[in-house]
Amino acid sequence: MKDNQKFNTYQTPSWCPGCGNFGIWYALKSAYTELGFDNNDVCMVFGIGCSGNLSNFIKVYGFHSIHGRTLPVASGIKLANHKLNVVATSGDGDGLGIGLGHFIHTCRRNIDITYIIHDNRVYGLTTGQTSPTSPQGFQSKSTPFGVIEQPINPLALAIIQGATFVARGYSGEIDHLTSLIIQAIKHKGFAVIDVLQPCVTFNPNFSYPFYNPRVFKLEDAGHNPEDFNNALKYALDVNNDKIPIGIFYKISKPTYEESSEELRDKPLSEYDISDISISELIEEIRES
Amino acid sequence: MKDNQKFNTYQTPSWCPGCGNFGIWYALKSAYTELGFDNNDVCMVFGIGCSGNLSNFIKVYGFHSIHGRTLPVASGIKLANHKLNVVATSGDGDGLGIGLGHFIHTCRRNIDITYIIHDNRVYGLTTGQTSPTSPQGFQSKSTPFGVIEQPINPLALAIIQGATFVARGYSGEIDHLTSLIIQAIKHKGFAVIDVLQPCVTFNPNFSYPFYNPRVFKLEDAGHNPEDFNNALKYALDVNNDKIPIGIFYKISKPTYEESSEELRDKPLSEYDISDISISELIEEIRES
Amino acid sequence: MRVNDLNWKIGGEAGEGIMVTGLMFSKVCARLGLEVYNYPEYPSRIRGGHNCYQVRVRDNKPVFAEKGLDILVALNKETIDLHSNYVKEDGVIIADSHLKDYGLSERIFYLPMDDLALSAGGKITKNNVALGASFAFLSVPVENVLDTVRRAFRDKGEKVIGMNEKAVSLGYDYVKENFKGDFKISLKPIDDKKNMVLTGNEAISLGAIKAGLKLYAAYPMTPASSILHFLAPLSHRFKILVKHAEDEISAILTAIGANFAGVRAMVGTSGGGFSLMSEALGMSAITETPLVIVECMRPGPSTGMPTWTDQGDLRFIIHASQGEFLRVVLTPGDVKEAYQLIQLAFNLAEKYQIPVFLLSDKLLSESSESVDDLSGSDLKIERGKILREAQEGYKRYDLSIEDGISFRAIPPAKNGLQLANSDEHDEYGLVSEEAHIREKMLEKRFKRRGLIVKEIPKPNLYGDSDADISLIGFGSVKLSVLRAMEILKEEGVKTNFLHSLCPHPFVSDHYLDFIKKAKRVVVIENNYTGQFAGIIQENLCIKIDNLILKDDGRPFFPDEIVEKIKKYLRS
Amino acid sequence: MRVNDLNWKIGGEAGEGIMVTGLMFSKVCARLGLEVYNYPEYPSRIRGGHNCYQVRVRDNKPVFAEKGLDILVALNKETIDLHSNYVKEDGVIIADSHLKDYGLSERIFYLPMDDLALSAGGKITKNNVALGASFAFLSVPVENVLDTVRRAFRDKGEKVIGMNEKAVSLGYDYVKENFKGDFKISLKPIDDKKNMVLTGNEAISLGAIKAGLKLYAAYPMTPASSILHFLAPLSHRFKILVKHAEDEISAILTAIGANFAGVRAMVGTSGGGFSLMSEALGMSAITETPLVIVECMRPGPSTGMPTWTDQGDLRFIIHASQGEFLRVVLTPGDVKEAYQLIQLAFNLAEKYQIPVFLLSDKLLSESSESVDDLSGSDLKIERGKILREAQEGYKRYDLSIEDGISFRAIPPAKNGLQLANSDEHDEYGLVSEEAHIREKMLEKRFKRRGLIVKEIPKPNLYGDSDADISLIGFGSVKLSVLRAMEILKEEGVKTNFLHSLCPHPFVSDHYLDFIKKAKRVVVIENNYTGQFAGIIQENLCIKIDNLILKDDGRPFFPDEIVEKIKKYLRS
Ligand SMILES: Cc1ncc(C[n+]2csc(CCOP(=O)(O)OP(=O)(O)O)c2C)c(N)n1
Ligand SMILES: Cc1ncc(C[n+]2csc(CCOP(=O)(O)OP(=O)(O)O)c2C)c(N)n1
Ligand code: SF4
Ligand code: SF4
Ligand SMILES: [Mg+2]
Ligand SMILES: [Mg+2]
Repeated sequence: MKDNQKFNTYQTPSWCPGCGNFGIWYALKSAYTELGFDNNDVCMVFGIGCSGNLSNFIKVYGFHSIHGRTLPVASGIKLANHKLNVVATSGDGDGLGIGLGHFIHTCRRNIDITYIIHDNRVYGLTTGQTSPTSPQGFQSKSTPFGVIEQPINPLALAIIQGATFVARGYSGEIDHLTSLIIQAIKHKGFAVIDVLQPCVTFNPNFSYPFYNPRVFKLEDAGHNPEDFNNALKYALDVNNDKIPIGIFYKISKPTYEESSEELRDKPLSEYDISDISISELIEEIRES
Repeated sequence: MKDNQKFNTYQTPSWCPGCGNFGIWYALKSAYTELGFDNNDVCMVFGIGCSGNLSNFIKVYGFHSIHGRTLPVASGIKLANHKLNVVATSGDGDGLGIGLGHFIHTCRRNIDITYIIHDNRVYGLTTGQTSPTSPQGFQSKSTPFGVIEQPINPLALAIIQGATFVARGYSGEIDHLTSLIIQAIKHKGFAVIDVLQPCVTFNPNFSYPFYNPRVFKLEDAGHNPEDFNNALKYALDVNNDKIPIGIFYKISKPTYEESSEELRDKPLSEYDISDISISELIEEIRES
Repeated sequence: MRVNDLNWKIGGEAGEGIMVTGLMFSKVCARLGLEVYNYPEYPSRIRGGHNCYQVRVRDNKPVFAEKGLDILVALNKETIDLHSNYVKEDGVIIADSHLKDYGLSERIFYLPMDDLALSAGGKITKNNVALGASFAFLSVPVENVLDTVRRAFRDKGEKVIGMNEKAVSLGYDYVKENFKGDFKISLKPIDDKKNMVLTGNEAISLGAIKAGLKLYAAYPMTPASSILHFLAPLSHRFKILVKHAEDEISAILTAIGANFAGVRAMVGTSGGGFSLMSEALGMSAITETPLVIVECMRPGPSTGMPTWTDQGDLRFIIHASQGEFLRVVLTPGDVKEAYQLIQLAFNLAEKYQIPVFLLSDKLLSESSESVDDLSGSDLKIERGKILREAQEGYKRYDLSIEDGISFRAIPPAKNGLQLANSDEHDEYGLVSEEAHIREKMLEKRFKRRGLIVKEIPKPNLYGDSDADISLIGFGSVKLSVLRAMEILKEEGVKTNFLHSLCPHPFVSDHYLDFIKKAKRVVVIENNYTGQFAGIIQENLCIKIDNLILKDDGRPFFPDEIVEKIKKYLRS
Repeated sequence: MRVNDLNWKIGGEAGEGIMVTGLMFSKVCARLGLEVYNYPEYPSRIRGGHNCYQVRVRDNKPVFAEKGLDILVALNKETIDLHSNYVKEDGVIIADSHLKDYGLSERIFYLPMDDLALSAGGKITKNNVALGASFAFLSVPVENVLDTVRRAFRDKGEKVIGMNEKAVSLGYDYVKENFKGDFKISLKPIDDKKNMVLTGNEAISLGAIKAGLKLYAAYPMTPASSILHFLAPLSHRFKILVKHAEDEISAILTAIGANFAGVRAMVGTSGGGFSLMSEALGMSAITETPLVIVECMRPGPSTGMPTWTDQGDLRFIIHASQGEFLRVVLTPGDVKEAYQLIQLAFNLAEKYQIPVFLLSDKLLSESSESVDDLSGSDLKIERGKILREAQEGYKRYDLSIEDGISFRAIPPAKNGLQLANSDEHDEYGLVSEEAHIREKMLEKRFKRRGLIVKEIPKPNLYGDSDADISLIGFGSVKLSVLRAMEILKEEGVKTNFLHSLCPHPFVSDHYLDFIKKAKRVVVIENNYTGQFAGIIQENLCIKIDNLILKDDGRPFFPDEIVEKIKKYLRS
């Protein structure tokens, strides 16, 4: 873990002791280290929430966007310079509540971005309201009588709407998570990792004692990530006491960038724009 | 169809001749008639688009909302007075593009609203851009080189995220559509009908000649709408030349209103608010 | 010996329960019949940052947080670093004993908080040790403190109550035994008075319940979230549907739908959330559907400083959404005004079928004040032209009605059919693009301005008629200004203050006289550009030469205002 | 005989190809070297409503749609009902023969459009019959018309071209043979001139391409959609990623991300879409990421009147988003200005690292004008402080830089690490809530105002120095006002006009002198409340007593302005 230091900023993480965000932080730094990244080799985009506070603790190119909007910003960065490694992260409220539309539309695009959901099943930074992944009946500041809604199923949504790498990680299993992040970054296409991230302060029931005995690794269960039906089955099987982590689904499909002729030659950001000629176009218009 | 007249306004529909919206318009009026509705027995909410122009042609309580936002308005109306029959309609861009987040979050709530998607797989009113249900490769004003994205699958999304009545209709089969609408209105819970609606002007490839030979009725195929897996299988099977219409999925679950204790006694709109006392609450605060 | 004149502050790390302790401190004082003002500061994270909570106690209003401290309770070193400068000559710092190592100033009284807490039953009671200790300095009987602690932990079971009581007593006794100096401030009860303590957001919530709120839709956002937290547990009791929506767009549209269906519905948010609501705002206007929006400002742009205060959204609120339409912006200056103006907001929204804003900010929304009684501020419910039954021939947007306000029939009223249409429309609500209809509908919607301006609250005038300096401000600057004026008066400086409760629509008559008579006008605002001054200039065409502005996330402290005013007088 | 002075209009049902025919008419004229202005009107639906297209032709600019018509081509009865009143004494109505049954006025020339079209090869060529007929009245050689028709159908194959040519000829010949009167207007070519015809949106798109646009993100919305339609097919050719995003929120954030990554990116929308963008606007400001926003106004509030024109969003644009920050609003008055100002927008956005608006409206965006040459309007690309490589010790938000504008290092520049943070932040971009940092960052962001105001375009002054009436306006009112001034001058009324190209930031010096010298100031705006007048009042504290306002979705016609001005002179 020594080398990881270079990815630290001068600020110390302000998360609560025991917060699952620490695990994600470690795993990200380890993944970057193992990938041999320099600080400028990756550009991260963050949302607003406890998850987004990560932006201050990890030394890479960063964009701390507004609440719910990491993916559009990340897409803009990727499209402007598709040579960049772009890693986006969101909270569950951020990415699956207010930002749900962007999530699904980004899946449809299969743009080459790694997307990490800090899924603590609660709104942390705003001090404990329900989130779209909170279980039914969850009592919170905004739902003192319990949540009525069925939770969002991010993995199932991603699988059916076109993401080409869909995984679940757990911040209590840092090495496993690190490996998922590495694979996701290496994957060409939209790679989603929903990370079970304990919020010890506002959602203590879904903390380490809950997850530790329940998680198991899909790779150990012999799951073939190219099997769409089985991937979806695992994703939909939410009432089981066993919680799979690992890669649910992974296939190879052309990315948005690959399908965009205008990006073929080189990234847009590498074009010299100092002297663009439109006179031919003007003449065509004049003659039309 | 004579009785349906009472649901006409003084305005004549301005849709293009042959537009699939006519079929939806007829079916809605027939459904209301068959249900024995008076004009004030239903409250409809519309989005912005060719679909939304329906608001001017159907004489019921109406709310012509902004683009993409029919469901929140419909939910507000239903929660304020859950005795009202609330029917919401959207275009595919409206409801599945800009409004996608609301759609899925409304599914999660299972609120007792009937939701009709006028799915012409194109942006009609803005004169022919791609929509989230346009097929890959679709050439439109905004995608002259073809759509890259995988289309949105509204039925699969609805099924996995909690809608309790999920159907597909076709505006070329008005009687069948009428029957679906009737069943959807009778259903207690969130009822989604995705209607294949030809846009003869901007999407002529997906018009009657395309659909007529392809559609078949699920009820004829012996599908049991309570079978989640089979429903999902039908919904996901998009590359097939046979297009199922009918009820994909239908189950019984408590609605949002039923689960809301504050709505138990009577609709909120029926409370007299002229003299609400908070003095006891104040005293509790003083003593706290 | 000073009686009932205290400025107390507690500081520590986020997550250490600073807020709860501060609030308990103030409640003890309020129950003595004293006036308190509580000002909390905390960072936008759950742990690790610095929190502090200041309680100003006086005999009478105005009361507002001031800089000079009489007692500073320091749970950590940062508190001393940040705030000890402000401790007055005769003040005291109550610090945890482990801070001794730092060799700090002499005015420190070391309290073995951790040790005492442990003997009370757990480290977690540490704050209550400090609480007890504080009141020992102030000669308040320990029973008063215990009473409040008991109430605070009421629902936590006997064991927890016992622990915390013990902690209070231990802290109290420790001071009584070990403090050798004599402390110059004491708190004495005021006969027959027993105040409660309310934040602005609590007052807004209470006012809304009183006004018949039936649906509250919101997406959490500091500093508006506490309205959601306050209302949600009361939803069953008062039959209010409280909806944590998927985003602010959904929240406002749900509220509009509910208003359309005949209930009073409200949304609450801060600037970022309101940005997302701005499209729907115009829909409320063109469909003439009433709507109440609470906007609690914090410093922008963008995410900005989520837990700090600011008055930078005024112009945005006034001009938000495409096109042009009427709206009202109410800006309470204190808790009682908040309670009353939210009720007025509902009345105006329904009578004039327009969106009405209650514009607050972190300072007003999250600070708390002692309040004796609210009932005097209640308004009669006025629902305007609302119909549960309609006549044949009913037209929702009837153009023949003189004042422009046509009747709202509520579904499913027979004959009340209508289309609430975001498109420009005819008298039934059906779309129309004809020039003359457009003109008439626009006029219809603006016509009611004449009636509205008669009903919006006049600014309140405070202070001397022959003032050397005449201040103008809106909203939450009020209490600080009033306190500053008092200090200035003691120093022989005469000031007056016109406090606007409704900066928009701007009624020139409400300000003109004051400004014309003033020797020197100073506009005071908690923002960078002086937005309200701009509004005054726009409407009155009188140049405002003097501005007192602040935009670092902190409110004006009376001392700062005093200083600035004196500088003006010297210049 | 009047030469080169014509006002032609065609009307029919939506979906009948009115727009295409109108455009072809104007292209024939433009190719003669004449100046044209095309004003289309259509409802917000695909079929069934009334469409019309007006072409004003003159020798010289200014040229703008006027009310009195010389030729009205009526494809349906509604056209006659709506517009025949405006046909001049010596004008003519070319109507389809089937309208004979209605027994209309004498000035009608019945053209058997359907019959001739059928003999040309199909009913669909009907409009070209009318086109040919129109030019027969105007003594334009048929070859000129055929040339334009050929170009228009170039990609449709020989058969279609042949049909349409035939239709033109049949219409042309029919008039030559059957029109017995003598028509008093003719169009004569101007030597060596050949104009093209461009809409405002085309000019904006062309200017953006010229300025190095690399990413355009948008969600379709009238009247901005045609920018998307224009750019999308050019995306491969000019290496521009054109993204039809899932909504406007995504569009603006994608553009901000792209700007951050070092390309020039732009969004285009109308007021409703901009409402949704308002939250992200502030993020562009606080992160100091350049951004160009094209906002094409239409009448609000809300969905309003989607296909009509309005200037009601000015204040909204200026104040949108929570908190306070700099932005620039550019308001071109015609096609050439649009082409130039969009280029300026990119330069300003990058040099000052701020959001810059190009504010248009349906009138400017969708009307078209003859343009000779654009190249004279090109601006040099200025990208400001942009770094592809950075030194060690680089700080993105370096506070030590005098003018407040620190260097933008573009990823993946080594040493250029930074956090673009929507939270208030320190010099590296990391979050900070400290008062003094907040103050300095706010100041940093506002400091550049001084430089910006030196660079924003001065308003243009038109007309007489000793005017009786001095007009002020912004944006698209320009051409109508200029034409009105010409008419007034002919009638001996002296006027002048200060046309603002940048109403915000408002530079007092640009207006003060003009207003002070004016005998009588009149502000003219296409909105209800006179927003620009309010801005003038706010900044100059000079009361604007006279306003010419219009807000029915239609632009000002010169004749209306003339009338209003004359009324002022009489009063
Ligand atoms: C538009 C908008 N609405 C609301 C907020 C307030 N807000 C900040 S963080 C947050 C939710 C945090 O929950 P989540 O996304 O799950 O992240 P966590 O804190 O749990 O990591 C909210 C609602 C905001 N910043 N912007
Ligand atoms: C916020 C916003 N953005 C854009 C528009 C413009 N707009 C009107 S209708 C429409 C799309 C219509 O497509 P769809 O929803 O599929 O409906 P259809 O016309 O096909 O029935 C758009 C983008 C708008 N009214 N509001
Ligand atoms: S509140 Fe929850 S998510 Fe936020 S830092 Fe604390 S433990 Fe982590
Ligand atoms: S454009 Fe398409 S959807 Fe719209 S009215 Fe015409 S056929 Fe129907
Ligand atoms: Mg969360
Ligand atoms: Mg559509």
